[in-house]
Amino acid sequence: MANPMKVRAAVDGDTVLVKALMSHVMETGRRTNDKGETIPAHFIQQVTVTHKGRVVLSAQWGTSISANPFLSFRFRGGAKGETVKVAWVDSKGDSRTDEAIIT
Amino acid sequence: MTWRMRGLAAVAVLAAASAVSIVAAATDAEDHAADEIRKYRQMLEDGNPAELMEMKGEALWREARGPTGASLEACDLGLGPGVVAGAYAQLPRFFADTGRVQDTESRLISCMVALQGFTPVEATRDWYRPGSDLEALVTYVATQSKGMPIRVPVSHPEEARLLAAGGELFFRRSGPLDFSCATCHSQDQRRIRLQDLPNFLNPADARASMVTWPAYRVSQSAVWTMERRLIDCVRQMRWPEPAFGSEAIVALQVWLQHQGEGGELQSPGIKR
Amino acid sequence: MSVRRRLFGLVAVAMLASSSMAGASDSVTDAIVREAFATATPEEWRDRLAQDDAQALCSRHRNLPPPEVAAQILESQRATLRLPDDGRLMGDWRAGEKLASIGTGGHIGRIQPDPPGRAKGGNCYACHVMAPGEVAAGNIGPSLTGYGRLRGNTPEMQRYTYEKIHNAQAFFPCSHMPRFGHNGWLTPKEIADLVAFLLDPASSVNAGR
Amino acid sequence: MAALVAAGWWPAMAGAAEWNRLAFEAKTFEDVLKALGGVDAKASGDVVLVAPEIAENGAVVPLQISSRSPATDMLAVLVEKNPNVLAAVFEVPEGTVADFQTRVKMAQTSNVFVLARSGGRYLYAVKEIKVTLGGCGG
Repeated sequence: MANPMKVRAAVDGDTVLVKALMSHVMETGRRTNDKGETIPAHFIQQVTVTHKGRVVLSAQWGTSISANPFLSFRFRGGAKGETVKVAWVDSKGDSRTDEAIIT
Repeated sequence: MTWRMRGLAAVAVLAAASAVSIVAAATDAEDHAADEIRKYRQMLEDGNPAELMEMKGEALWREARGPTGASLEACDLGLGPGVVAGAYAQLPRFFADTGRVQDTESRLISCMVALQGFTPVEATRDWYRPGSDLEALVTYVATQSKGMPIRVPVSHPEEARLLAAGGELFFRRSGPLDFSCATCHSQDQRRIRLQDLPNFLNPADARASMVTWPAYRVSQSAVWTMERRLIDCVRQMRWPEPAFGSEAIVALQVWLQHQGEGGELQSPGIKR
Repeated sequence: MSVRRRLFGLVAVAMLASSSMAGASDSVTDAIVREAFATATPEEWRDRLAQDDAQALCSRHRNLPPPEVAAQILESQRATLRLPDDGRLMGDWRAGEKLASIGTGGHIGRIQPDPPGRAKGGNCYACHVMAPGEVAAGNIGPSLTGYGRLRGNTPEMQRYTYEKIHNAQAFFPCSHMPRFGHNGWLTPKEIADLVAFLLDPASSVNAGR
Repeated sequence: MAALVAAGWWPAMAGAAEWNRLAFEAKTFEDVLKALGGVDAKASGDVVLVAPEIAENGAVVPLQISSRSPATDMLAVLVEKNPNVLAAVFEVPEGTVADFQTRVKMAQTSNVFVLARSGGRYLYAVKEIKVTLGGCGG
């Protein structure tokens, strides 16, 4: 099972600043292991951030996003104590959802 | 440095003299590169993936594991059973129960063996693989010393012995490239390619460096503990691989931490 | 044991890279080193861990040998200097430029060894600023930008440059620079290519500005 | 998709199926643009890429991408010399600021493009980022 993300969300002026760190290898499919075999591609393809049932960010990623991805952005309309959910789905169909309370 | 001038071929003296004129021209380009690298490092500071390892390590610390089904919460890291806060800042240190000076890695392994019933082989398996349990545990333990000054004890005879040995090892040259730690780390303001090299003979530099470990290395997609860092330095010197947890690696850490004494830990760091 | 007596002992085994640990050094770290590398093979001990006289003396004096030791190292290292059999001191600067960038090769061990036969380079850029276009250049050693433009490429300069790369300690005792030729890390042809990289007027090191 | 996420549940493959394979497998800026529905793109000062000119390592190159063009509803990052040029596409819903921080891998020194879609127009900013070698050969 995928390891948990670290999600933070904090009020910043009239916006909520969201920061997410995701635990993922983001394998390109072009590297080889120490036996010289190709390591299959394995990377996050889809990231969705929701707030009170509304999608505040929807992203698609390719193999060029760095391992253990970091994402930071801001949206309007959030308030302290509310929940922000971050979810990803990767190229093998694995997924993970974590959340943070807005501070 | 008078000895340097003696016995030199005349050409060498000429070569050294003409080198001076080149320095100024190289400086502008070097300054610009240094500014951009600083910007690169600043942009990395927010969102250190080592925090993921800290989370994993904390969970591992509390989880009942191994043949005895115990957690590590009774582990004595030097400040008493279960005391994690501040422990990393005072490691390596001598432990009476094992009769050895131990670093964070080797002490955690002792606890995994004594408390959880793992064999030493099980406890160290794949320790160097990115995301290993040991990497996570060390990251967790180290971050619990954040803001605390490095202060390794050197009063026990064994600690004093390793401190002296570490200082000697730092200068020990061998192998096909004649390297020692001192080759790269005994002068101020040096770089290898664009990577700044701490001068461990200079306490200010030693502090600035030692407080940033363990660190997420973006080139490796993994947190490197000090053992990992040092064992890889030895590999880069083209020496054979030293044994994990060996006295040599612990001795170097005693010496390095001692050089960096007083530095306030910022663990985990993030680096190239 | 006095430094002088040690020196005589060392001169007796001078240049025997296979000299044993005990023979090369009596420092307090010997037992610690033996423990750390208990699984190293005899060949690895000979080629990578045992110290020759220069290594042992530079370690002992922390790279600041007193004058008499420095003179001794200078003498023993000058005696190692060898010019290439074919007499060619300046090779192909482009091949040299490539060697100056390669930092791989020769890594052993379980964690991240180099694949067998992986090219070994001089990795000059790790320590020296060279061609002005390469920004990622280190500064452990002096800048070598314009090296040939400033010095010319007379036979004497070619010879000095070749010998300096072959064995830097024949000029600077306890220099940080690897003894590339003496230690067999680079071949005579490779050293000649690096000499060309430094001295050839067409080389990127000597590009005008 | 959004509704499923909101409900806290989704079939794992649903996201993967929607992934824009054509765009992510494209080898040139033009092909990516086409796969994202654009015909031509214009350089614009409204699109901003903040990044170091020199990356100490190509495995992680931090970027801040943003657009000041008011109707921006998409931002994408392209690394010209990577085997697959497109790195990321961010759909920007109403209420979300068109300003993201992300990190990309770069195989070598390359131009990096930020492509924005605003009112159906495609705008871009470009910057060369140098990727440097490490010193120890590791």
